[in-house]
Amino acid sequence: MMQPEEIFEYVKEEFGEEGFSFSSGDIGDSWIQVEAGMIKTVSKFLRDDPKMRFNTLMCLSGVHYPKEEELGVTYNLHSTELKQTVALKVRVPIENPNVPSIEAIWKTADWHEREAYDMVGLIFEDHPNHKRILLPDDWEGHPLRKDYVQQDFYRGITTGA
Amino acid sequence: MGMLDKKYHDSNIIIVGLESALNWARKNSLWYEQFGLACCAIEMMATAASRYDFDRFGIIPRSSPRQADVMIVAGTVTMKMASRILRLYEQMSEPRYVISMGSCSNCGGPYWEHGYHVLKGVDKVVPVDVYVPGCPPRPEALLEGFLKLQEKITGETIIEKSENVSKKEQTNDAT
Amino acid sequence: MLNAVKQSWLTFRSIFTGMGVTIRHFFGPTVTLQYPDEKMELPKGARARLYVNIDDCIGCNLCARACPVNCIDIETVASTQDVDLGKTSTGNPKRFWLTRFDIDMAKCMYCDLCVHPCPTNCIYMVSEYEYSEYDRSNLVYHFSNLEPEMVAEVKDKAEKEAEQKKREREEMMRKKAEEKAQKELEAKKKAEEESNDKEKGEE
Amino acid sequence: MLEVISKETGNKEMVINMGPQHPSTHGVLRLELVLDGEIITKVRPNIGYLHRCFEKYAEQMDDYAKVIPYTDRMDYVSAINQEHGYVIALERMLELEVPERVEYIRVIMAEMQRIASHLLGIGAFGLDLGAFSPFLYLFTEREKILDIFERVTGARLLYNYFAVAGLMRDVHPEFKTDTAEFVKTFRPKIKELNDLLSYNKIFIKRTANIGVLPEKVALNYAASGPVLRGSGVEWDLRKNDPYSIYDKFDFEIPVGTGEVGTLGDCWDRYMVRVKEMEQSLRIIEQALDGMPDEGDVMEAIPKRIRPKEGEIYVRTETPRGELGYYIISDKSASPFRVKARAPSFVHLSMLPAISKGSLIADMVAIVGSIDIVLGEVDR
Repeated sequence: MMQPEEIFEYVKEEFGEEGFSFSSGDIGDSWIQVEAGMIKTVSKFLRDDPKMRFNTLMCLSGVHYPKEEELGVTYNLHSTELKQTVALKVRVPIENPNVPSIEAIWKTADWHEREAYDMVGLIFEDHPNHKRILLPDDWEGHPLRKDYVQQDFYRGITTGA
Repeated sequence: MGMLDKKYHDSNIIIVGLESALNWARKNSLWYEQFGLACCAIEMMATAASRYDFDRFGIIPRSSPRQADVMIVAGTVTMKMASRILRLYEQMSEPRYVISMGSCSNCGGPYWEHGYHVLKGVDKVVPVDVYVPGCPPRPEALLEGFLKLQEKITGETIIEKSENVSKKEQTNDAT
Repeated sequence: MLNAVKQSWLTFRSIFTGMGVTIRHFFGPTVTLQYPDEKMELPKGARARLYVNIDDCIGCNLCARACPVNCIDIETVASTQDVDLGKTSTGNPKRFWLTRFDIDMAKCMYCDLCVHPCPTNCIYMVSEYEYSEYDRSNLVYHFSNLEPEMVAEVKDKAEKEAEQKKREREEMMRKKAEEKAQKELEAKKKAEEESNDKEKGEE
Repeated sequence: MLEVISKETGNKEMVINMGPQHPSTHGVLRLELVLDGEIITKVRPNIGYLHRCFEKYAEQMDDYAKVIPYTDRMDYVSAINQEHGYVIALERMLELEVPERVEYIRVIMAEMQRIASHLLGIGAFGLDLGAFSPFLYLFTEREKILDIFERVTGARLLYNYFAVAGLMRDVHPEFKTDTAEFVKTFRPKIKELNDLLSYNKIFIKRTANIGVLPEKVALNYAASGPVLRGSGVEWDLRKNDPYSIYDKFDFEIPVGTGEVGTLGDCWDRYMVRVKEMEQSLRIIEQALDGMPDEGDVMEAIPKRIRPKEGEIYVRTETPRGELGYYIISDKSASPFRVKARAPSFVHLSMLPAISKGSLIADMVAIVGSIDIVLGEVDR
């Protein structure tokens, strides 16, 4: 069982310094920030390496950071064999929110990525079925963005009171 | 000839009798279209189960709208669901009734303020006869809603109901 | 062949053990509640409807602020000096007329969060659950016991008093400002005189 | 209904819609089934009919505590467990100590809720497959649990009972005896259920060897709870990543054995739930023994909840599996982001993988056996 710091060191050894940083808030979990382009190779490494073995993706959440004008994805990984957890983060600018899809590595990501697209408008490259999941296809806007304005009518039915 | 006049001097007796007989029959066999949507559906199931037992009132769940007299809208109606509700309602045959069960279907309930995807009250798409408050309502409260509906049916005449309906539909179209 | 016999025997056995259970239940006690005729007594503290004891309410707005759904609508008017609204049964002085205290039970989600912050325990849940309605607007409960004329009178009075107070305050402010201006003027004069004196001295 | 010619096989294929209002889909779920004759070649779950904007609401609330009633409404069948995860997340963020008595009451309530939830899940599962009496008998038992809950919390289904580092109200004096009485009367009912349903030949025929979920697929999909355990993986967060005071109790993790069919079929998942109820009873008994009589449950509740800047991912074991809350705080009084990782959401995404090649009539069994609650899928 490795702590997130050790995992970060281990990953850095493999991939080099560039594109990684390790940070944490005042409380709670710490995370490894990964550059968007590298997330797929890093994920594959984390899944297959004998010292990592992160065989499940517990959670994938899309976040909108209005101050930085960025969108983020947080991946919470867990290994049932080695019982270790780690959080990865990817931040992309809001004008160009492209993140490679990791659907091929963990199947869970399929629906979670669709949900992140639906809610905050992240675009996952190479996703096999990149469509809205919770809201109808012809819905306007991404509701979990902080500046979301609700549409007044949906197919002639008022959304207001 | 005047034979009928003499025998039935109260000329309305046949029609009134038929009406009340019809009403009596209708109110005691309220087959409902189960429209369990959310939390209230669980309480609806509990009402149909052993402790509260719907069947005592002749209330039987139906899976097809074409066999149902009353639709219980139990739970949050979302935008995606609203058009389906309308379609199912249109498939029901007259006379038809709607019971709105729980805060969510009454007026959006807890989701009335920021719920971008929640319809604020099922009465925006179909006319509602009885509103049952609660979040979720107790099974007894739902039963009480049914008793209220029975009361309503007892007071109905054939002509008035149809008038009501057409009026309601007109207002519905207008909105 | 043997297997088929065994399988059918197992099937029959499983069906009959199941039947045994149902027959045992058939002779067991009934569980159905004959609802309109007999009613279950709800336990103490059951949450079925909100009730406000309006005599005890001090109009502090804490319940409305605690409500996640914002289904409580309170409007208060400050009481004028000539009226004493008395005290609540818990001893808190009342300072506001409650011109409106509406709870929309159609929106309420019965979470009990409004009950805890109340300083006089005047808002609470009661165990009355039979209040379905034909019309949704009937589910908005008005707890304020003031008549409409009374409301108008109270508002009028409060407005007048507020205006009076405002005028008084303005008066005070003006007086203060005048005094201040006077002082400044005097100080200026003094300074001028002094400088004049100095100039004279230099000459 | 729509007929198309399959590109792969050249056969005529038919698309059938199941739901969103179908009597046996456990809520408003729409499945597009692509059929080749009676064999399912493809399933496309279509969700979102109950999307109630939970995550938006969590951000809009001006107090962390106001989110708790909304967590109830996510998985409305096991409301207590949903609250439990959320309050634990907040307690970890604020680094609060929880009084011992509170922890014991929480565990008892959570395990009772687990039983209630499984009773409903099993009852509805039986109902889908044509067994009506188990549904009625199980609901009788469930009502008993709800009676206890109503006496404690005041509500029947959605409780809003847990508070951060405390409870909204104390239990009544007869709580212990009531619960002990229930545990005593409920034990024989599990045997009755086995007689009535579990080993019923018709039921076995409809569930064994159907919807087989291999271990590897389950892990890749991050399945959890009874679905994962049904595939033979001994994984339970109460044991493997203990939260609350679960490490104090002695209980087993029931796993699927493939007793009547293949490992990981519908019957295994069903049986795990039945066995889990027994383990829950064991936990309740031990917790009742250890529960302190004295202690204020509302004392430690903080007046204002304002965590420092940071984020946390906390997971707990609900009756349906691993429920995770990913909370980001930005020092203000309202959460910056709350994401709920719902087990049913993940399990439903598995449906295309496990139902391929089965008959259309088995679809009902598969959907029932993964025991989804749409309120949690759509949030």
